[in-house]
Amino acid sequence: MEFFVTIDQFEGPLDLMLHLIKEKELDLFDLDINILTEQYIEYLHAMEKMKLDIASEYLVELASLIEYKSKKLLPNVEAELDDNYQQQQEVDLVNRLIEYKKFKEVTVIFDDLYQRRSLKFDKPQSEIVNQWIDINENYESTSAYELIKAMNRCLKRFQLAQPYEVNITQKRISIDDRKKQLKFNINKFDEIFTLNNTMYDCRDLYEVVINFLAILDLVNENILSFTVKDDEVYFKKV
Amino acid sequence: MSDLRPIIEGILFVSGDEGVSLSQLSEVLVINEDSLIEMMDNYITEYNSDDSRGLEMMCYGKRYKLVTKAIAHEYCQKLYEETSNKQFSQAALETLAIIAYKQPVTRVEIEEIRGVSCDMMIRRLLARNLIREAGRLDTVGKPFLYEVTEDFMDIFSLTSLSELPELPEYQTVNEEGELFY
Amino acid sequence: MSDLRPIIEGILFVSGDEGVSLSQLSEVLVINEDSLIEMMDNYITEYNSDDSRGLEMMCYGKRYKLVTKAIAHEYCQKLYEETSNKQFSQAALETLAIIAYKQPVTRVEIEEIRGVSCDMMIRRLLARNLIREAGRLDTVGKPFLYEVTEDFMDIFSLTSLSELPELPEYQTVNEEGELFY
Repeated sequence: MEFFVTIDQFEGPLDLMLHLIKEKELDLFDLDINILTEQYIEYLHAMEKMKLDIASEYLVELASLIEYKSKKLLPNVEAELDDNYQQQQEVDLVNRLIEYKKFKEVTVIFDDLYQRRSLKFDKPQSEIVNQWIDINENYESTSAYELIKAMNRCLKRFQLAQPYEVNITQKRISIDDRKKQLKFNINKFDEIFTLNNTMYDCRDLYEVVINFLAILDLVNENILSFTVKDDEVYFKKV
Repeated sequence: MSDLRPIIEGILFVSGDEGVSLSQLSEVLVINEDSLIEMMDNYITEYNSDDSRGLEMMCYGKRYKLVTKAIAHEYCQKLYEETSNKQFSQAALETLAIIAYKQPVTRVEIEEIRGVSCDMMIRRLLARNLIREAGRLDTVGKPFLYEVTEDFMDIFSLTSLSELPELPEYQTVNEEGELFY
Repeated sequence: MSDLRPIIEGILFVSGDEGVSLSQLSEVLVINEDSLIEMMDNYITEYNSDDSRGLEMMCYGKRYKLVTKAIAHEYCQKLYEETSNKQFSQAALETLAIIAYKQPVTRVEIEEIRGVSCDMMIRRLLARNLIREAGRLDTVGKPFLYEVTEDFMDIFSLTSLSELPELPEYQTVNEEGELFY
């Protein structure tokens, strides 16, 4: 007998049992635990031969199946108490399988809901919010999970942004274009502004460099004058 | 009374992916929550049926937010390529489903149903803020109880837990081996 | 031709504060820039004259973006000043999270991950003693390194950084295309 379904395709022993029940056309609601046990053992053996790791959970269930089976093989002289115990075990296993099956099946709907929701995008909180939220000194204690949520947002955005950067490299701005942009935009700046102010829309190192070269040109052409004070360069329109 | 709809749209826009809670909205607009819920229900119906809009208003738990409509998806994707098609694993979906239907629920209860250890999975779901701790059970060892979060309702587009898809119904067996529903 | 307006609204929404450039939009929609400019001019006029909307479409330079209308601003401000006081903004939380998980880090590294300038935010967090300088990196420009402070640990009820919740494994997302397993 060959097994095409390997153990790592199952979510656990219950999932495996449901698979065996389906494959061997056993009746879940009138389950012959003997047959199930045989199939289960046979399957685990095959996996072992294929040198696949069998998680301990599978062995725990195997132990209880074997216990069940061995009790059944004992002669009828066994006490009636055992018979009850036997039945209880059988019922328990079937009910566990049914309970698990319910959740396994409903995940298909969840998956579908998730797929449909992932077609819709949200946007990050607007930066303007930072003007309104003052970081004051009396914060209430905050859950560390807020940090992980924040980190998740960054990582998600970071991943989204990667190919995005690649996309726009096709249309790189030239120094000349940047000079035109700056000539137009410096009218909107304060009278005296910093290099940082001119980088308001730079999104990567390339654009920062182009911006800087454009500024140098503008200084060279006497459109801007500059002064250095405390590590900061200040510019002014001439 | 002036039209509050544009104001609400503006607020939801600024707030972005976190959305805005019902109570925050009620406080800012100075409207009691019950009237606000009714107003929002109407607004959402109107908003989402307007085909000239590319946005949709969603309510998840007691939060509201704006998202793009599915029609814009392929275009947005061109702009912001997603890394492959992210999927939930079967194990994650099973664990989430069990928590959603049984909450508040302990790890042991989840493991009994799934038949496997769920320790790592629970930690991952906590880290993704899809579930949260909801106190402890008053029993030996005081185990944590877990419940799903608004983020869970968000990613499965559920307005409330009463909207959870119905669990398939199966007969169960009793000790006499009798079937019942 | 199908109606592109909702698609454009969706794209502008997703691109948030940054907005979208004319060239990007033209590429994504496969429309030449001249026709697009004309189409956008009409759309913007129509969009901004609709009083039931709370958003406004802006064109500056050759970029387009959506912003909240002025009428909604005072409400947004109230929302974030009053109902959310003593809370951190997303930007503050994100900056703090990056520093906590990656410390010691430079401003440039933080900006690479966040994708936006963090200069002001770092200064505010320094001023509130939530982060501090932790030497300089031995590289061009000798940039400052930042780390979180005891005050930070206090607010987030952490006794050590090893108590930070585990990050979901993003590496495996790339390899296997699965969010969780």
